[in-house]
Amino acid sequence: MQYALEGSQALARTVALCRPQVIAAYPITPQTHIVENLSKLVADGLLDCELVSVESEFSAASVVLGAVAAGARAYTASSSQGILLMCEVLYNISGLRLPMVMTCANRAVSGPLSIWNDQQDSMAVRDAGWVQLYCATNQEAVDTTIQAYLIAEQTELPVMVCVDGFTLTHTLEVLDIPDQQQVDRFLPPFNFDRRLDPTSPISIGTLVAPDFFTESRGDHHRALTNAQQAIVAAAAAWEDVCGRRQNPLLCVSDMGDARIGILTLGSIAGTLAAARDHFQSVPATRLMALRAFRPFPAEAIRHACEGLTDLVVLERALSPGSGGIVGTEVRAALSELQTAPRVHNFSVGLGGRDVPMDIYPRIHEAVRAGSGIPFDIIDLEPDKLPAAI
Amino acid sequence: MGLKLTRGAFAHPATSLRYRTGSWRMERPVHRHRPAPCHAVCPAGEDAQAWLALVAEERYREAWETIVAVNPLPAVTGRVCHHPCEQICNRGNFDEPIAIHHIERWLGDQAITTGWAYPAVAPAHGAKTVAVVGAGPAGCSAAWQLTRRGYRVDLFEALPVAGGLLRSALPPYRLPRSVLDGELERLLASGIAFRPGQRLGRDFSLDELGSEYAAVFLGPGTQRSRDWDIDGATPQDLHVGLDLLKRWLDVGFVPDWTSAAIIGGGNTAIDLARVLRHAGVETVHVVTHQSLPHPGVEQTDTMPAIAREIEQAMEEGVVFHEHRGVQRLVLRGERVVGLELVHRKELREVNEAVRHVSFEGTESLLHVDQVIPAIGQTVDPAGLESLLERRDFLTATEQGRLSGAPGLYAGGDACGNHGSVSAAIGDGRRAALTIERDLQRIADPDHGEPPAITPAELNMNYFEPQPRQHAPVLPVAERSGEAEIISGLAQQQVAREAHRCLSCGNCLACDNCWTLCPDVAVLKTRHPVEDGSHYVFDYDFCKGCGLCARECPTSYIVMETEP
Amino acid sequence: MIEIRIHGRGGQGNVVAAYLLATAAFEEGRYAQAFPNFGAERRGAPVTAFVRIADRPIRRRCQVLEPAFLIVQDDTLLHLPDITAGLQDGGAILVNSTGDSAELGTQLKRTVVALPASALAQEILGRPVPNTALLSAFLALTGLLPQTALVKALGGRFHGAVLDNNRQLVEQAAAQVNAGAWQEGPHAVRA
Amino acid sequence: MGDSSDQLSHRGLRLSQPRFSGLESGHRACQGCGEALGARLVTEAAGPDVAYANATGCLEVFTTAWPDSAWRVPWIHSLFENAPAVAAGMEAALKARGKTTRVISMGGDGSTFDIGFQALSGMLERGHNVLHVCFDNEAYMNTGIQRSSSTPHAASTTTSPSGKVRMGKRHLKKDIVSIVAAHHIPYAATSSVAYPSDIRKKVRRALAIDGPTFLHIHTPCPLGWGHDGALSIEVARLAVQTGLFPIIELERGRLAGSMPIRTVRPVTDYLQLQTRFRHLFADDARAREELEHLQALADHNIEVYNLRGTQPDSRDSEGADTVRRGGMRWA
Repeated sequence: MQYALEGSQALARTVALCRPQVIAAYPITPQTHIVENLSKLVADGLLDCELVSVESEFSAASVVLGAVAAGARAYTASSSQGILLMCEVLYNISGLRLPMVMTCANRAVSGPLSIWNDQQDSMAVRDAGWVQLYCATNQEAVDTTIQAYLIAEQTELPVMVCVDGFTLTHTLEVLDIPDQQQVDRFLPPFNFDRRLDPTSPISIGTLVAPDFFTESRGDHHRALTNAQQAIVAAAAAWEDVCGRRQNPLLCVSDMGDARIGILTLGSIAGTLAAARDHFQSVPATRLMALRAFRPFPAEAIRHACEGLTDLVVLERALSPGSGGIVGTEVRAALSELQTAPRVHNFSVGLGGRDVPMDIYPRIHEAVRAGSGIPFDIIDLEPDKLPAAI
Repeated sequence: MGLKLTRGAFAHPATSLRYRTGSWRMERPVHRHRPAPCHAVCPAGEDAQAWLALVAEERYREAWETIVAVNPLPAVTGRVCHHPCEQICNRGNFDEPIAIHHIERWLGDQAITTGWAYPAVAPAHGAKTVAVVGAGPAGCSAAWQLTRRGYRVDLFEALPVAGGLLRSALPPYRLPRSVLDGELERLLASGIAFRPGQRLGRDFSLDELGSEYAAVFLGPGTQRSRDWDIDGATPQDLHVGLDLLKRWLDVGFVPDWTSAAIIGGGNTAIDLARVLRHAGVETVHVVTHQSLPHPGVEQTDTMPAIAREIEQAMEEGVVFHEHRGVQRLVLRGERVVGLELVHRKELREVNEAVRHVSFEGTESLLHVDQVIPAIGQTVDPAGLESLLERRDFLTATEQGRLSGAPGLYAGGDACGNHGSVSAAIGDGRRAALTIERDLQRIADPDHGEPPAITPAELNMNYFEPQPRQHAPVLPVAERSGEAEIISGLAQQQVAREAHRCLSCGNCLACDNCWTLCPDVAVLKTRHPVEDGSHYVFDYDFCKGCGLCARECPTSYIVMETEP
Repeated sequence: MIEIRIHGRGGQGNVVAAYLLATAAFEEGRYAQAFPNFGAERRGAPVTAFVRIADRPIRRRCQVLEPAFLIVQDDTLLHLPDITAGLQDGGAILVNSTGDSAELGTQLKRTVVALPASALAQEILGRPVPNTALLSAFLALTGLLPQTALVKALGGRFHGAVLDNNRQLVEQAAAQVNAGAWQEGPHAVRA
Repeated sequence: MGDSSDQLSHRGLRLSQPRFSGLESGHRACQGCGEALGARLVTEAAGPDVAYANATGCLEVFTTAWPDSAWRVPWIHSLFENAPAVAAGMEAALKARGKTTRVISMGGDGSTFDIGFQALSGMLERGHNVLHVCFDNEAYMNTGIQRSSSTPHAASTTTSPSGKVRMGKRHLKKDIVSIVAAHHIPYAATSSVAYPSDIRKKVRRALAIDGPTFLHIHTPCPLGWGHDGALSIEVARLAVQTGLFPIIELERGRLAGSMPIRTVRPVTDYLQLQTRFRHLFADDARAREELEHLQALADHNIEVYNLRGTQPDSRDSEGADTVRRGGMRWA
């Protein structure tokens, strides 16, 4: 059913529909509205679950870890510094193969302090062994969160749903929120067979010597790679329930004869789509929104890039001293193609800088000018830089 | 198929049992029984610790049976023994020793009142028969040990009743006759063929016995008083201590003297002194060249009498003259009117020879109407001439063999031991065991008993101080006649007292090792295992840390280097 | 698509106003988007929020740089330097003010309608909260949405007497402006 | 003895022991490990219907070297600093799933006093129905004996060594139980492996309470303290009998009970058994001063907690573990 809802409010309702048994969180902008709304649902008796308001993100992650180990469906959400404070626990959760879902309301990482949106936080934990799904719209955030539980519980891997802070979390728009029957039909109750249970008392979190650690990592890697099937299947299954089509790994919108492609993650995709219609004069462009960053869908990306001469990777994060993060991985993936497109990699919209419609023509100018731009911060204003030492 | 990783590397419960930490061990804990000091020191050979444990578990009859397996007369020894077990009891270092003799006495009395039968076995068909001469403590002990081992025993006694000096020389206030009879009657009923009124040398001879019996044990005791004179002088109306005592016991002889001096420091001297006091003799002196028992005084220099008895004699007004000798009898005609005493001591020469030295200038006079020597007795040679060759005592080996007389064995006072009832019982038992070995042609064991547990070896952190139980003692005023002076403990006192036993060198089944093993390598068993404990060490896992041994309260666990 | 920028001060319900307007559009079956100009400002500081209304799904996520209308919750904000920045030619300003529309218009060289929204609210709701009156007047001026849509949106937030008073305020505010005056505004072409 | 035990089926016997043991043989703890003993006693008293969250440390390492686990209870190890938070999550989950299984979080002094203190404080403040047990061996033993905030004053560790100018740790042992009790929780107590019956009593008491509880158990480390493994109990006992480790109970922050010391021993009796204090027995003025300092700290404890027993008491430092013939006194 359709509602005009703020993104955070919609996510809270969606999480509630997934019947979590334990929620633990610690407030941090811009994640707060999600947890506040969930708290209200609990307070109003609309959600029956244990809500643990912890003393830090570190404990938030630890509480949901314990909750899943004890057999409960769990949820948490955070942003920025919170994600980094959780980092040690995130590795632990995935290594122990504990399925759960968390929302990352993407935000820049300090310092200097910035409370505004970019995707540095989730990128910083890209190696933590979690499934990472990026949402372009709030509707995707709603649908992805529901699918995330199915994916997590089927693969016994944790899933991080990445939603641009403010740009999505604080935006009111018209959204379709499924009803409880739909979600129940899609998502069976959580039954975790490795749970802590006095009737079959296993020990979780053992010490693994070199003779088996490699295998544990290898198994983890294999599981995350294979999670692609689960992600695809979940999207299809959810479409059957709610009727909305969603590209599970990579969303491609083509213009037939496009020779230039732009690949990005998150809410920028919408602005680019709008801009493509707006700026008719600009050459045809194939737009791609990467939904699954972990597992990394190299094959899907190669397939989507066929026939392109140029591919622009536009990302809201930066690996100082190296450049783009996604761009580097995409470039590596494409290097296997016979005729690989030239890859131009840009960071944009760091720390909440607005990404306006005219970013689209500017990208095209930059591509036309340069012959393959390894990396640049496209919206950087050089005259604001301090004098280099 | 090799080992496969589990998802997230979880592990199944208790799978660590695959990993045997026993290989870490350099020393292993073992259960090692060592005698408690009370056991090591008991002349009769009782393991008090063992039967105290049974008493603590209220298994009274088993406790009694454990005693009589060694000593057939617990009701007697519980009363008359000087119980060295209590002097050496490790608990004495902590608070007070266990009242072992009281518990032994209570068990003996319990056996009498409830009529527990001595656990004897019927003699096997064609079992050999052994002759035992003398139904005193030594004879009874030997007879019983042989009986319970399936031999036939003929027990010869000169008097019409059994008991020996227990009956003839012990005043009833120390050993009520009901108790003595109650024990002896049941003992003799255990299958011993008792032949009363049969005197050696009169009714039968050693040779006859030798030819008729597979073996002969001699426990004749000492029936003959030593000759006594001072420089050849003896009073005309000389009374000898033991005879007086016997007469008083037999016919209740009561003298009309107002004062008397008894020479000697043995139990006879003390008993007689007290009997005279009880009979109304105003002043009774005991003169001995030895010392009264004081802490720190050499055993060899102390009066052999039981300290407790000396104490009571003092309470009753008997006057003691220690380190005194009689220098001269003061006579009026042939009647004694007094003694000249002198300080006298036993001094050891360089060559260990003992010399009695009187110190000139220490003479003093003691006026009495009677002088009674009680300086001990010797064996009555009648029928034993061939063995004695006019020595005072028989000479037997540690095992009780009479040297140079195969098939003949002896024990008790007749062998000149210290005249303790318990020692006699011990002699009887050891001799009986020797007889059995000789009959079965088994060599003597050469076992040196391991040393007894010392206080330092116990872990006293696990014990609480508890006062010793005391029995009521008859007030001096009421000490006349036959009333027993020291009465017994009540049952719950006995139980409480038994629980005070530290169980030196034995398993208390206290669970300490089981509780404190960090490696769960001590396992508890439902029923006692063959070493008598309730625990086993699981050497698959024991790392040999030694905690159990260190914390064992009774030093029953010791660490041994790995074999 | 119509883009509107709402100026206010922290604590005046600036974002609420944007959300209400977008919700009203939704109640009419239109697509809408409302979001604050995310800031760390505290109570009292000047803040802005944006609203987009369209007949097709709205994909852009950038800020509104060239609004067709401004709604200003407090006339002291009119003195801010770039208050009219990006306002389209022929764009109009609705301001909560007891001043004279023509006068303000000449000052700002723009079409301005002044509405004593706080006074109206004080009178009817007993609290000087300008949102309902401003939004009602805005709808009346533009004819963008019927008043009933605003009432529905308010119904999502208020109940009982408060809702009734708001309904009354909606009528009163609408009556105070020249209905349809901005019908031919820039949104007409762009809608 | 050896032979007789060899004739028994130990496996069978092991399974038929008249006690529940959550910690099995085959773990890799050092000989005479106080922590292994403490952990076993806790599981014994807590029984089978308990789930455990274990912080990183010796206990976790020596009990669960994959594929082996020494545990017979549901057990999880996550990280060094989050055991109480993980336990909180387990408790919330079990509550949500309508289970009555109790939850215990366990850690050493490092994870309790230092790195995991925030998670502990949070768990206590939120009132989770969790018992946190701290096995205090007074240093980071798992990493090789580095000082922690629980290391006693003047003790020598690899990061507070004694030397020309230093006499071991300069700072005091953190008074964790007071800090914990300040959370106004229903029950906080200290205990020692030298007093198994006391541990059992307190674990049961804590688990009977609905709400957060705390049990601080003194567990000697032969390796880190420098004493023979056989002396672990002796050393722990002396820590109590000298007053250096008071055995107390606090309810809602108030002192509710203590183990009186029947005969107070001088601290040197305790210190001289351990090489970590060896430097204090050198002929050196500062060493003498530190000995006096430690004695003063012990005297202070005795005074503050009123530990001097007046007359013998079956629960005092000497009566508490009196043995009885027949054992099973704690069953």
